[in-house]
Amino acid sequence: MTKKKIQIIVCGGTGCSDKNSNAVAESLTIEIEANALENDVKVVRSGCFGLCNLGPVVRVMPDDVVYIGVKPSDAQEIIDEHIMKGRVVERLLFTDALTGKKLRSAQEMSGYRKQMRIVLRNCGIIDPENIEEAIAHDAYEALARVLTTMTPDEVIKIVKDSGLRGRGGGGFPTGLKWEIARKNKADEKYVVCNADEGDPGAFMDRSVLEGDPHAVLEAMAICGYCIEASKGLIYIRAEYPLAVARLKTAIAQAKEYGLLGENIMNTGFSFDIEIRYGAGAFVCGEETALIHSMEGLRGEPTVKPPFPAEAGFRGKPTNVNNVETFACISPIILKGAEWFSSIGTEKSKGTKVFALAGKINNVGLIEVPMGTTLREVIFEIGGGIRNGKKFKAAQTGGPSGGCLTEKHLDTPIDFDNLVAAGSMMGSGGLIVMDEDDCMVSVAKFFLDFTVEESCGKCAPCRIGNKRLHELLEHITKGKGVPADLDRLRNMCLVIKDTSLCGLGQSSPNPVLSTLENFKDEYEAHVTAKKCPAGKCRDLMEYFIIAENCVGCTACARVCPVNAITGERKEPHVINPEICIKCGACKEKCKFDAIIIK
Amino acid sequence: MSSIKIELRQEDVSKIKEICASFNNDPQELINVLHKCQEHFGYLPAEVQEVISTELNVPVAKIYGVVTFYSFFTMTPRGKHPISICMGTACYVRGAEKVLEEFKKELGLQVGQTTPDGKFSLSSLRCVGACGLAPVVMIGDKTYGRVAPDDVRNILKEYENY
Amino acid sequence: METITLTIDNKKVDVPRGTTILKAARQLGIDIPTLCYMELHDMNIENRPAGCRICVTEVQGRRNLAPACATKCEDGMVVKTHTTRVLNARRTVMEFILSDHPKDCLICPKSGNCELQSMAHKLGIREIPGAEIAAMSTYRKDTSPSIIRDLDKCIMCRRCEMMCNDVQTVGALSAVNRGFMAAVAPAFEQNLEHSPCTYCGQCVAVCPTGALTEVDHTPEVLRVLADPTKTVVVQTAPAVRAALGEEFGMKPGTLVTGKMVTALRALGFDYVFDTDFAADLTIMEEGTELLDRLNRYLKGDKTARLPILTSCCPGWVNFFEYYFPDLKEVPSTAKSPQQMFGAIAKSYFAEKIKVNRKDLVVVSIMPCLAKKYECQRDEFSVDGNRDVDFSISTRELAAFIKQANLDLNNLEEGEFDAPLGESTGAGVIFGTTGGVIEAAVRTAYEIHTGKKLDRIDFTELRGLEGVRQAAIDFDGLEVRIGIAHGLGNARKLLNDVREGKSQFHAIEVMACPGGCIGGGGQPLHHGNSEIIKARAAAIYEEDRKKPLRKSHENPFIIKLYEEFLGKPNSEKAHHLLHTKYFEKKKKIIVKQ
Amino acid sequence: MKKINSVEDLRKAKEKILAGMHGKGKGEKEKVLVRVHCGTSGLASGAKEILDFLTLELEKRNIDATVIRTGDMGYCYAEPTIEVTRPGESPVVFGYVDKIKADEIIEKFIKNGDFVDGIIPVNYRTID
Repeated sequence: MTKKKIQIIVCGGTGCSDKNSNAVAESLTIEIEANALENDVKVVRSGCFGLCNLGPVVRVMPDDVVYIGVKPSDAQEIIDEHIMKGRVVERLLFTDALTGKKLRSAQEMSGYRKQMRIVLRNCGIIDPENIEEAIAHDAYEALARVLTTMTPDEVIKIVKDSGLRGRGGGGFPTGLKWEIARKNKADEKYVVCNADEGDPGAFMDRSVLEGDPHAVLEAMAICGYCIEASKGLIYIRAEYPLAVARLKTAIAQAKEYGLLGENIMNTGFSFDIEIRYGAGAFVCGEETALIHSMEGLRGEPTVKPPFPAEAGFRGKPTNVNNVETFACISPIILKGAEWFSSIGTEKSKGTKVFALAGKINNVGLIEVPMGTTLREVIFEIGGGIRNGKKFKAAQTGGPSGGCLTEKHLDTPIDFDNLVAAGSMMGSGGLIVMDEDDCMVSVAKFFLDFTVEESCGKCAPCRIGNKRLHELLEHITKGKGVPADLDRLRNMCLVIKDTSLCGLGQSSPNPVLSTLENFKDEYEAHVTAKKCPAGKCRDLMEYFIIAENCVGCTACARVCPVNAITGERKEPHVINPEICIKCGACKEKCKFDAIIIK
Repeated sequence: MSSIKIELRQEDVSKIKEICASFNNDPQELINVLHKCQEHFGYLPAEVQEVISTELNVPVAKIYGVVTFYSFFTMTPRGKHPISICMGTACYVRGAEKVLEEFKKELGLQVGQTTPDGKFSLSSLRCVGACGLAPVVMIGDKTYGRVAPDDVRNILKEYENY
Repeated sequence: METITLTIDNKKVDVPRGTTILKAARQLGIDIPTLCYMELHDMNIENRPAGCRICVTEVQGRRNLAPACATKCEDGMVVKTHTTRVLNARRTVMEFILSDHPKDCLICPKSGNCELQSMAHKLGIREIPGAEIAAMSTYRKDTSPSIIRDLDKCIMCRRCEMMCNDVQTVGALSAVNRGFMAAVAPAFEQNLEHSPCTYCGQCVAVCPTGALTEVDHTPEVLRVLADPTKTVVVQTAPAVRAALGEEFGMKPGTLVTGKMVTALRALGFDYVFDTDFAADLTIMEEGTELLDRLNRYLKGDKTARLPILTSCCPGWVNFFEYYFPDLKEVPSTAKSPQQMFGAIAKSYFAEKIKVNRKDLVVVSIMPCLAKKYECQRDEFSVDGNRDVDFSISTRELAAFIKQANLDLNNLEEGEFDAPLGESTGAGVIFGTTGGVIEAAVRTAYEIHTGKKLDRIDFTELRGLEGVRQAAIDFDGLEVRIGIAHGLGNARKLLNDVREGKSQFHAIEVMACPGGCIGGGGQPLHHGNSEIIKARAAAIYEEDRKKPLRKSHENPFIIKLYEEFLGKPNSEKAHHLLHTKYFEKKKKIIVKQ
Repeated sequence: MKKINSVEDLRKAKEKILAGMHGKGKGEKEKVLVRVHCGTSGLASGAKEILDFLTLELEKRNIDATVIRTGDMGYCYAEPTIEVTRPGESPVVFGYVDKIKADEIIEKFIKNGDFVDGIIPVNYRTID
């Protein structure tokens, strides 16, 4: 191999690009050429460093020196000083606000990275279909330690002390849950892993199962040891074929290696895991519904108590946790409760995986410590809003959650703050919306989901959500009246207050939260009959600006209902009575003469 | 109460019995049995449910209740190339609705229908978890990402000769 | 059991741990409204899906309202049952339910007897906001020989599903679909006729709305009554007289035998007869069959199938034809009293009054909906002319009487006509669980032993326990008897028979909980099991008052054998009074 | 690998695996390690083609490398992504990898250590 060249990596992430990192790269190239260094020094564009607020970011390799806030005018100094003379440009280094210390390398700055991978620790690192790689990355070490050196109560104490709360939505303390299941005596108990990830837009559980299945298997065995269960069940969506295949492989390998099955590692503890399939019912994310589904029944929830920890699968004490929760267990055992509880906020410990989606640049999975702000998530890790549009809202918690707005951008995200803001953690879907999204339509979209996913058992959820959806439809069609908003709110409150399970108790959240945060948008729909975002077709009016229209007749020819009239070379007119608002004319017009009012 | 005759081929009956037996004819395994049967037959016609009912000793009404509860199960045969449009939130905000409309228009189908020649069927589903590629369309096992309405015709063309 | 104390509406109450808020409140006299909830206390029947959410209450410290029917009391709990929050929630939920319910109360068969209607009234619903844009969940209406399903009126209380599956184990109905379109229906939303439905009518008996009702045959009956060419005969089943009065505001358990007879005569029936007569006849045939099988068995005849199973209940017959076709040789071949009556009426009696059977119309008044189906069975007609032309339920008769401007309360006591109106106490007790077998024992004992019974009341065979058993000493021969009411209980005994484990010589089965007094055609009990107990008491009271209490002592029965049938189980008796059973289970046909 | 019958077995197995992983066995030259992120998002974007391409091409071009299939890292927006670890160096993740890009990565980065556009910098902390 040839001798290493110097390479200057310029962040080309959206955040830095917005801050003109392109110009920085160009200036650097010019300087390199000016100094005839093109054979030894190269400029490379990279993706986002996750340091968007410090951008543009430039990293010089192999020295591993990171410069922040680099302007095109700094290029000369970087080349002259650093590249030619080997002297680091101190003024462009990152300064730790607390200590005043200048940090040089990406390594030193790693503590400032917004993301922290605990759950996703092995995703993308190990071959999920090769247990040896998992073992090399500490899999089953925690199980070994638990089985040989700890009592169940000691393990439960660690989990309790770690402050871990269920990642499936409710945020119930995991250690406490295990303790209750442990205390209920029975001849048989079950450990269930809820992998029926149903929130549209959330896919962290699938990623963990696809990337690091042993993390879940090991944690289930640990849980089994604690609650004295010898059987584990993973309830997984049938729509996740890859995750299913990898889980099956992982289970088979773990059995082959004696890390699951009879008498694990000769400790006398036996634990076996089976897979059960979901079949497309969101409500089965609810524990009791999930258990009924595993029993071959319709996935209808039942009243709690009794909780699954008392009478669950086959009437036996059952502990249900979701994938992400289980994935936290082994690191907690290995690194201790104190370590885990040092991460996060007072009442929400550890990290949370979010699935960023919607109008955001860096769509994908991120894992951040609890307490990270929405601003950090969206504008730094997420790289900001697509196409430079304005941030409007972020929906968390999926169809059960609510939306966070501009005013929540600096709120640290944790279980309690989200609830206080009228939303919820849910499973961690985070959908970003921009100025083009109509919040009434967004609420309607979520209701559409709930209506389809309601199991139909209890009246408020079965009928109430349908009525909510109808009323929102009515409003988006411009047929609403101001009094409808009060009715909407009352229906929401009653549905929340009276529904049988979590689905109905939270399904009105998207409506309530948009009603709260975007009241004026609702009012515009019911009073002025306008959709401020220009999304509601029935509230739009296509209009030709006479000054821009050259009379090319293209619009008139494309109109499917002949709503456009006009002489050739004369401005055309749209008859709003006939127009069906299909938008074909607007697409066809080359002169930007057609607008939506 | 009249007796009903159910017609199935011997090999189909044997297959269903075999599937049920592989789950020890345990009624609690009903959903797994239904999955396997749907995998084999492509859908779950009444006849298949009747045989399962006998094997697992579960009233057929209850089986039908389960089949109609879960959106993954279907009683209508799907097309040779089942088209599923993801209607998850991420896909929705990135325009999945328009893509669905385009498929409906191109195929002349409503959601849940199959073309008369049995080639395509159209369904919508909730989040395949490929949100980074939104809007996402699945045809059979193949995933299409970042689909725009204009791509629909070309996508369908790929299946012209299959 | 541990007692806990809680406060409901500022009143303290002590209850055993495990009690629900609903029951604790009732203990205090606070009646929290319920809709989907239903309990038949003495029969271990409870429907508690907590689905309607009408019974919600406010529990201090809880985020959401709690359904009183399904929330267990806790020590120190503070409950409020009628705060503004609760009342608003109840009203709004009721508005939701009504928004998806047809508003054709005026012509609904349940009008006036509808729990949903009463609840709407109780909660003071005056309008349904948003009704103009509210979509309704609509379904195809299904009319079977006995039952009409109008699922547009289904409110998903799940009572029918619970009765059909948990109590009856028939499995004809299940919750189907999801969300807004969820309803309770047979497989593939087919007609009931194509399901394992036995027409026991227990789904109808518990349906709070007009979603499940009986097929009304009163118009046909009215038509034949108006036809001068027809002679119309009516027979009334024993359980009817113990319940009909309820429809006219009388106390449950009031016997209205005489008034009923008067009413029927006033309605224009030419002869008012009693199914009890046919019940006595049934005992002669079935009792003889029992003794025959028993004697053959004792003599070592391996072909003698024991236990013998009673066969008077048509829901039960449908049940074993579907689920136990392999045992179809086990039940008694004796027809049910309704059909025995029809067969005798259209032969013996028709000859007697010299009326062509085509011009003789037999109507039965039954506590039962399966009887409607039974009289339509092919084997119970001659050249297309049914032995029993129409069967109407107790409820239909009540409506019919009201339509005729008759007030049952003010009618004279009438007497049944002879000869098919005379009966013994044994015929009367057919109306309650254990009655058929007790009647059979009274006769079989005396025939077998040739001795007179010292005591006629076999109280060991009575009661409301689901499965009962007793051993009766037939003068040295111990006859072991099993009794089941409710098809789920019957299934348990049948499984034993199938496996050859049954220890019984004779088993009585009634499809409906409580027997015929709890039949699917009876006035609605609305979840009050005291009503069913009162009806049973009335039946035994009628038995006690009868001068003759053993079927074989019925002089008209004796005469019938002398004049017409010869002796029990004679060839003629077999031809007219016995039947056979068919396999109803779906067959899987292999396509060639 | 035989059954792990005790905790000692597990730890021994781990050491053995670590020692032998990706050509780090005794006497062997260290190999280039290429991880192709093959979760659903990756596969839907064509990761399988990249996995096959890299496996085949690295062999063809006589480069001593191990190509393994892993789950996704979460960079959905940039799928398919791969991670390349040159012996003794830190891993580098590349996004938007198609065959042309993969070819460039082999020629420039794997062979010579020259970065190419499309690097996704490590933007997270790990737990060890």
